[in-house]
Amino acid sequence: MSLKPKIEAIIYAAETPITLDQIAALLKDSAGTEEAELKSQARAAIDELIADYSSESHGIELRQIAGGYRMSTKPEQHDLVRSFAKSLKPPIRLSLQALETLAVIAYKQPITVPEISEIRGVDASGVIATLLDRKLITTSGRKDVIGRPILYKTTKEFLLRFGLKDVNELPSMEEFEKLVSESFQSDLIPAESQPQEAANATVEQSESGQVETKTA
Amino acid sequence: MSLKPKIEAIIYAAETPITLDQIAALLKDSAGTEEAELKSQARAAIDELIADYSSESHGIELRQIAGGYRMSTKPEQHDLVRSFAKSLKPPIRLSLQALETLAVIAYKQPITVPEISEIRGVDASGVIATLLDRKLITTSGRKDVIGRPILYKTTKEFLLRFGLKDVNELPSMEEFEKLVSESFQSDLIPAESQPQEAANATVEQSESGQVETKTA
Amino acid sequence: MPEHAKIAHDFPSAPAASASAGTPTGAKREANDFPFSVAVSSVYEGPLDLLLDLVRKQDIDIYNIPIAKITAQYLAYVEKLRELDVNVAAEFIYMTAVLIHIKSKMLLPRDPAAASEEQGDPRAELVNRLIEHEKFKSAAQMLMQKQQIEDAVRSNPAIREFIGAEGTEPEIAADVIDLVKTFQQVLERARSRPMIQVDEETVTVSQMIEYLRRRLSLEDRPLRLKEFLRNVQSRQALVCMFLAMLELVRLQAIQLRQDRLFGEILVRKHDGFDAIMLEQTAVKDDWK
Repeated sequence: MSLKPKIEAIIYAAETPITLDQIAALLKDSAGTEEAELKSQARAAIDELIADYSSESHGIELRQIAGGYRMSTKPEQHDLVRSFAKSLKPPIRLSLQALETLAVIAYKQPITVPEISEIRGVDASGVIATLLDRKLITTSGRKDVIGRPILYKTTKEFLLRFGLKDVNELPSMEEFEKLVSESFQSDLIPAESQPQEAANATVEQSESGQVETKTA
Repeated sequence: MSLKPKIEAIIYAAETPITLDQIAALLKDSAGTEEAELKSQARAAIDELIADYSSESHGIELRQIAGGYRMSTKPEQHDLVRSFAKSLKPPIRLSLQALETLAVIAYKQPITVPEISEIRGVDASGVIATLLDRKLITTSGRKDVIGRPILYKTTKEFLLRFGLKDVNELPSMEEFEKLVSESFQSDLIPAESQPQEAANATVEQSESGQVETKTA
Repeated sequence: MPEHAKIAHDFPSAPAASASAGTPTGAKREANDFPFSVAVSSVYEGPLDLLLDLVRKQDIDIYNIPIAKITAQYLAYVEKLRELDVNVAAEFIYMTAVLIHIKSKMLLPRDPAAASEEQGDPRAELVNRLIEHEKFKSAAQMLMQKQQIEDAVRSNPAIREFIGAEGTEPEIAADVIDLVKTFQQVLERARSRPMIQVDEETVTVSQMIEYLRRRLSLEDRPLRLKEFLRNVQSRQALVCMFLAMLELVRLQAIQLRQDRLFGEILVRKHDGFDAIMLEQTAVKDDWK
């Protein structure tokens, strides 16, 4: 009945400041009230909300900004929120490049950079630094071949971040293939997950198709 | 002075549910209080906030979900919010099969695919791939039996998507047991002649049994 | 179809009648009075689903299932399924065996010497499985509701304004599954990579050896010879591939195996594969 909770939800959920007209338009469907009347009711509710949140017991507020209304943290709390933002430990975020290289190392360790590049079909040396930096991989001696290239393996940190006890806990290719090959049932109502697939496809396209035997 | 506005600001700002520990750690710098004391104060403030927002005059709420606290619109405002916020989380639509497998994992975790298939009476590997894809489940080591099959458990994403504080918040299996046995009983009741029918069933069974032994 | 539907509709009145008849012919007729449409086979996700449905639709007490009757109905259903689709899921067939086993156990006279508690009801295990299955079906419904509620809720974090714009390059948060998937994609890509330049006329034996080296270094398992030949189109490339294989066999870098006449030929790395291949890169001019 009351407009207050509705308007509060709208303003909270809106990504950009939302105007009184927009709010009234949204409410029109639910209420049967006349538009002018609805608008004045909405304005009254908003004023009430603003007053409510301005109380000292609130850390957030409702403000009129850029012609619309929006919710935000109060300026007094900005230092706190800023320090919170800083304290956030982001999840492992790796570029697809880095993730690919990490996967190859995890499954083929110990392995040299030329070997990784060969499997991936693109030069891997750039990403290695990132992975070393994040302590996800480390060196593991040198391979006993010409040039004695450095071998790489995954670290304890890697196990920790991926929730593994040891590397053997990684699903084997066979296990995984079985899972995937059987996933063609209609477990999902169709037409989703497209974006990801599309992304994969483009990467693949740009990286495959290299001329392989040219230098041999 | 009061913790309420500070905590409200932090929870409002946080992208993922924020835990009591995180909140206490953030507040430590500003207040000079001892940690245990601070935590209990923070919890009290959170409880107050939850109670405040649960009032009908609010369209948003503060909830415990996936091990932390989060602010969101109230489910009652669903239609209203959906009508303008197009960027709501893309709904995951799982088939009943997938939901059932997910339920088995949620209640029996960590669990292997053969164990799931056993409970469901059908091969579950296909559905597992879907659930893994959706990040609703993940691997959890291997079981120490022949073949060392992979164990699976539910993820934080699962808790988030299903609005759960933690896995223990799921209704107990006994509740379902009650539900199920009631449902089987209520199937029998409407016939009014319930005792008689039950009697018939036993008679029939012993009869058919006898007939068959004779001819065998 | 309409016929089946009609039978299903009429069915509720049937049990009482046939039960009172109680003759062998009555029992038989009942087994044939198959209550459900076969065309809806996809409705039953597995044998447990089918059994539960049989129990429910006929108002049978789940704790006292007339096993002979249910088995007959179940068999009839699976039989029809097989008529439609020869590849009926193994699970359905397996359950048939379970039911018949229970039925035969029920027919055995009870051992009067044994204590009554020791002779458990042969149906007990099946009933427990059915109930367990039903419990998880309810749990699935519960999850669906929870999910729908959660979908209806929106959270609008304000933290973005406080986080610096650093690290704006598109990144992926990853878990173990991403790792496997990614590795599989890498392998997939490596395998499907065009192995020879478009200009196949100029392919040499040494290029083929290099390709084999690359291809085999990806694998720990033996590979089918067919796989190698799949992408080789021109005659010259085929000849080079053949010579390359022979050379690698001679060097004992690879092994070829054929288990039976005209069978699949498998190619696998020999123990010294890595070492031999490395030596050869130094002297590969020999192959030209």
